[in-house]
Amino acid sequence: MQQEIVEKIKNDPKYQELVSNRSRFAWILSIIILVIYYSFIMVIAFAPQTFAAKIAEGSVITIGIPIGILIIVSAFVLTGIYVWRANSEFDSLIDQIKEDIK
Amino acid sequence: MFKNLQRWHNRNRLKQEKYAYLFAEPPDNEVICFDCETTNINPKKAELLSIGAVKINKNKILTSQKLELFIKPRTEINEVSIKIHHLRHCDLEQGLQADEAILCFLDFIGSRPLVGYYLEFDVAMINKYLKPLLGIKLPNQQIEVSGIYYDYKQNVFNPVHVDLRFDAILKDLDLPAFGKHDAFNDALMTAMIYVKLQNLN
Amino acid sequence: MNVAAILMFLIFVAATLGITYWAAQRTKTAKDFYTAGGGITGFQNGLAISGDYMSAASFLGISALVYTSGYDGLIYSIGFLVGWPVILFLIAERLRNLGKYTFADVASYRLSQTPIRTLSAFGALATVILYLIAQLVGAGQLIQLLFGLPYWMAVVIVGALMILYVTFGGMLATTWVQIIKAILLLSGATFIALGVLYSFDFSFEKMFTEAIKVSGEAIMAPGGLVNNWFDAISLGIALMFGTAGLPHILMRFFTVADAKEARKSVFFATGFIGYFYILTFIIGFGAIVLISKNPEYLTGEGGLIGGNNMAAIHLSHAIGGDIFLGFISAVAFATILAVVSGLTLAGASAVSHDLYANVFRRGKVNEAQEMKISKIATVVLGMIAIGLGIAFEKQNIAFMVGLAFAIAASANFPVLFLSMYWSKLTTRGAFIGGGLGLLTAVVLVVIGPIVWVAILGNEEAIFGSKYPALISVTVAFVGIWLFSILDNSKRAEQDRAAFEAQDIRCQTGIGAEGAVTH
Amino acid sequence: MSILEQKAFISHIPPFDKLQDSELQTVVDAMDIAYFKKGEHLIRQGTSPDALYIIIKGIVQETCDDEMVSVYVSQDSFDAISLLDGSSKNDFFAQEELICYVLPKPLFLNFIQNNDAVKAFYSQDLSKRLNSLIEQRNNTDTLSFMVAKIKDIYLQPPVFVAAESSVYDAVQIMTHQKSSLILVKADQGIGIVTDKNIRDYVVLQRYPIDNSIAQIASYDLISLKRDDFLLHALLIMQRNSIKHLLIEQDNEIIGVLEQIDLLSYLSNHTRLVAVQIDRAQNKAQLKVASQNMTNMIKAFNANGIKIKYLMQWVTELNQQVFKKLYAFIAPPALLENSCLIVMGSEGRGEQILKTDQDNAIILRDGFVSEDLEKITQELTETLIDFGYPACLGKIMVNNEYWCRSLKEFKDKIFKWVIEFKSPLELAIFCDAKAVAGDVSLLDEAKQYLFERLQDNQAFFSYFAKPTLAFETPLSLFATFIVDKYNQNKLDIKKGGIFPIVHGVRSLALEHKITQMSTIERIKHLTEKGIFDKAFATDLIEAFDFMISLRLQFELEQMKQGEVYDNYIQPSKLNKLERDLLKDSLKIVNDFKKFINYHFKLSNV
Repeated sequence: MQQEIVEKIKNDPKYQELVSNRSRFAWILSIIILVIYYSFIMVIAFAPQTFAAKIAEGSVITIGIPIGILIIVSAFVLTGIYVWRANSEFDSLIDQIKEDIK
Repeated sequence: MFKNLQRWHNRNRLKQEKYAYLFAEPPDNEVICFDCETTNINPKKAELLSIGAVKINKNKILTSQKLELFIKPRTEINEVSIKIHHLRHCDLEQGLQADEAILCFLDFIGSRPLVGYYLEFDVAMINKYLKPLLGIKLPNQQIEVSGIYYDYKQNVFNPVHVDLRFDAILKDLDLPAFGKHDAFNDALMTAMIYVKLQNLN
Repeated sequence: MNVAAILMFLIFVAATLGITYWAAQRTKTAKDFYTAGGGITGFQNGLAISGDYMSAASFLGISALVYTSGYDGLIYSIGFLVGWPVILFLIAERLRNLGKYTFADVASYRLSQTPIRTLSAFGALATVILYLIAQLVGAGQLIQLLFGLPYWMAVVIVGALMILYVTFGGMLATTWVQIIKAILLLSGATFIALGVLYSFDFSFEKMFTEAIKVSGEAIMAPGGLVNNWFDAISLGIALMFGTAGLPHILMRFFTVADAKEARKSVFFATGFIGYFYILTFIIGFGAIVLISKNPEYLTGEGGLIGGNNMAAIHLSHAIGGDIFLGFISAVAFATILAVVSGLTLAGASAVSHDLYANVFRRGKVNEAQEMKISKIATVVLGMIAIGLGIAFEKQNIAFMVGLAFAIAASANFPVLFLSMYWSKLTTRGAFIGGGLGLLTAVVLVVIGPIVWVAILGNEEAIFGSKYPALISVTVAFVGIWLFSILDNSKRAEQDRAAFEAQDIRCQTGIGAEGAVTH
Repeated sequence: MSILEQKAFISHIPPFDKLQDSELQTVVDAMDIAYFKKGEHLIRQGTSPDALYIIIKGIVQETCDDEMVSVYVSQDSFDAISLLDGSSKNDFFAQEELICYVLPKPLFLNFIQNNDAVKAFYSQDLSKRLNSLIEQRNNTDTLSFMVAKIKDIYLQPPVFVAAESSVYDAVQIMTHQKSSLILVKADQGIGIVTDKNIRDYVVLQRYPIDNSIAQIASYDLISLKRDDFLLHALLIMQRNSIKHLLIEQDNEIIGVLEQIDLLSYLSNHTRLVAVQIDRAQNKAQLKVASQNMTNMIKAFNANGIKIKYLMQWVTELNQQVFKKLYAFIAPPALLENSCLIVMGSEGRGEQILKTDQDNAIILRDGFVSEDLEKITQELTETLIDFGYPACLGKIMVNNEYWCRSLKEFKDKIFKWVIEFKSPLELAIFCDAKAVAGDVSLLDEAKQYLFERLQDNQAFFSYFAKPTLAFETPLSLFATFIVDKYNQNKLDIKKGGIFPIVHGVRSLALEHKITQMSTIERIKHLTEKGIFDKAFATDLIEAFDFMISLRLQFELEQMKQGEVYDNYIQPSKLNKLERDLLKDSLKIVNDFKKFINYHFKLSNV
């Protein structure tokens, strides 16, 4: 498509709103997951014995196991949060931008 | 020159004068296509089992005037060859004596040129019986289809490999191949190859 | 030879293939002419994505890792999974808006075609081959175990089947195939896991206690497999960023027409995959207790018959007998076929489209020729995979998938990521940096313990770690950065100038045309 | 082919299948094998054949005065009729190299005499032939028009004058030659001066008769060859709204074809729909004309006219009907401010027998017509009355959704292209053609479509995906897959025609090709290097063949009073047709593979 449309979108305040909101949101979520994951990795790298602690007196289950499962669940939950917000808020913004340049 | 001499020599050795027609001028436009089934592929040791021949007039293969002869073998046929030509002993019980068959064959071909695939072998087979019988070899002109096919396919300026196998020729010329290998069938397919090549050249 | 199991195996393979064929060919009424793609919901597509992702290597390999190393298997599971959200947040949306299927298509949107396609083709090939080897090893051992054939023969048979399947059934690699495969695999794995838990009265405590009795305390904590900080970080990087660089996964984001459904499908896929990995963890521990002491499954020397990769398969027999063994083998086998078909197609298209058509022939080629090359490439790829599959017999297949991820993370991910996020990226920077990343990763794998020692038979590895990603990904990023900012060519100006338009299109789905591709 | 096999071969061929074994043996013993070169005649018109031929391999064509009557392939025998009659009415020659059995005439006649079964076989065949002859005769008047060439009709002799001749001199020559027109050799090419030019310039504008004739001539004439079909000439005249065509032979002008001559030639033919449409003064007359088209199509098809021309012709006529009807119904203001478009097969120009109407109206932005609803309703209903069935999907002008302003159309296009909505609608719209009103409205809409298209792979994949929606009805072993519950029929549209139409449409959209007809699109795609030439030719031929096959069955169904659908029955085809259909379906398969690869359809 032509340059004029590019300009038009670029100068659309809704576009700027979309870009900043969505980017911020996506990065925040990404950083959360990165932090969670790399904390996990760092523990394994530098203090693996941390995960060997038992979850309770007398139990054989180590703390590492529920933590691992929790990370899996957190990935699922974060994905859900993103999808929910993108499908409602961001999509309607995009629709408005499209409406303007039809 | 040399050929004529040979022919003359051959003629002189003919024992029975009634077969002089073999040396006559052949009728126009007619050739004979023929094939033999034998007990093995060494002409010195092989025995004739069957002869199939068909007349060709220009572009017409005269299947209505065909020759199909079965010969009672003098010795045991080995198993391997039975598997090839499907002629068992019992199939040939009613067959002719070899000499009778050769004479029938001569009657059929007359002085017409002979056409065949790997004709040298078939002619050698016939001669093997003919020589003691009449003292001569087949005097007919011989036309080798694989030779015509080779000339047709070969290009002087750009030599190529020519597949001369029977089935390959049939396939290349887009002729219908019919399964069973018997003498008449092979003669008929050879005839088709010949006719087609005549028209291509 | 286990006749009942073989019979079940054959029946299930035939049924699975039959069902997938039927699903792919469902005759539609005239009304459905145009709804072919749109009929798939986010849930279904989520299943399809997970079907693509849950390869036999994950199923057999991770349960085997847990079987041998206990907790460390979970590191793999988590690593494979956490790549997903990051792809969704940062990459998938933009890819979709650009409307480009492959890494090469995206990167050459504003960068120059020829170098980018060359780079991406080699990256894709290296990844695809390693991934293929992993699948072939798994399938080979499966067939070896089931039919009692020599290993090499089993690999050749599977490889030949794979080539046939891709060449003649290429059209069947559709969403429905993946959906059905995912359902079968998930239900099969669920059944095994339930069986395991049943035998411990649904008590994890009891299961772990039994496992410790067999293998010792160490399996409950990290350290068995990844025992130094370098390996841990390196593996973590490879697993997380590799997903985004895999050639055959990205495309699934396009399977549904609607962007909303597409996002939902990633959500569901994350759920399914996470669930599946938890199952493999249980299966691995179950195998420790139930089969590692059972002479029925052991060779004379005390190892598992067919190798450790077969832990889950043996377990299925221990739980459900011959019939269930046949079922699980069949599902694993069908999974392998479906995954390799997707992979081989991606690899073949890297050769035919990126290398041959765009680089070698500079676009002066028609698609009929391209298709021919693609067919040849399929066969060649298959044969390479067969050869290497025989060489890699003893390796854990999840580990090999990890290596494929390492290469994808080094060669493809940095260029893909920066092409969308960094306006100053230039063709030269991407080519040299990405090339260095790929080269580093491949070289480190070759001189590492696996290839250099285990396969080539040298005494000691030149590079001590099995996990190259930390070095190679760093090399790639630094290389791309350095050569991009040093790049003052005319092309570099063009590359940078095109960023804005590309960005707008990435954000909204509308915007400037890319470089003319055809 | 041993004797046994010869016997097996002919024992399945009627009427030999009715023979006893001993009789069969007699036949086999009497047969020879003959070889014929390509083009060689087996039987000539008027001669008496001396044998019955049974084809082993090869194709024989039967022609009558250079027109094809029939084709014989392996296992067919011919020509019993001439053997019985004593002389042949037609020529038989080898269309490709031929090997056949030759059964001598006396033997054959002997069998006919002595075997009742054989006798019955041929007498039945005879009566069938007789019937078809009578049928043929009934069609002749239309037929003769269909095959008439320009050389068959009266041409005005070309009378040339120099450019500098005066009007006076020129008119004198015209009068002298008793000609109503004269050709002028001027610098800008050949011009024509007719009575009308003289009336307009000399009488009405008082152009001096001593001035040069070149000034008042009309230029930019279209010329055709002497061997072109009249049909073609008529099409050209209609399309360009001209009344004269130059006719040339060997690059020399040999005459002028006047519309009036052409029309008077045509008006002798009772079913000349074109003329009828042209002259229709009201809806009733138009209806008659439109309904007559079907009869004409039958005649066309019976005569083996190329399907390509037939489609062109039908399209042209249909559009004339639409145009005329719109003019009858719509008030002038609406006519001026709207564009009536036809879409789908009608728009592509690939409709032969009437199928569902797919049409729409684009209104100029801001234009409001009060009676719009009433008018569109009338239009739709009249078309249904004319025999254009209603569209089940309601893609018709009386549906508000398809009768809206240009702006709203653009919105719709935006949704189709950017948001991947309703690919079916986009597909239909791709083939839109303006038939009446202001054409520029459609042009603008289409331009908008092309502007909004992006190089978005996902979009094109979605759009192209339906190409693979249906299985090609050809099994792995090259047999037809038929519907066992529906008289062993197969749906040729789903199985063959639709994939080609839609695949080609998708490629055309991707490459922004404006042509609408599938064949034209294929040609343009080939020029762009998307297909190679050989494949394009195959594709066109397969398409052509399947369309004509469908037509053949539709006509048959119509004759039986059934509703025509897209089903054909392979068992009713002769061997040649079956082979051609197989080949066509193989090409469809190749094409699907191509589309699958091109649009990466395995990924979506």
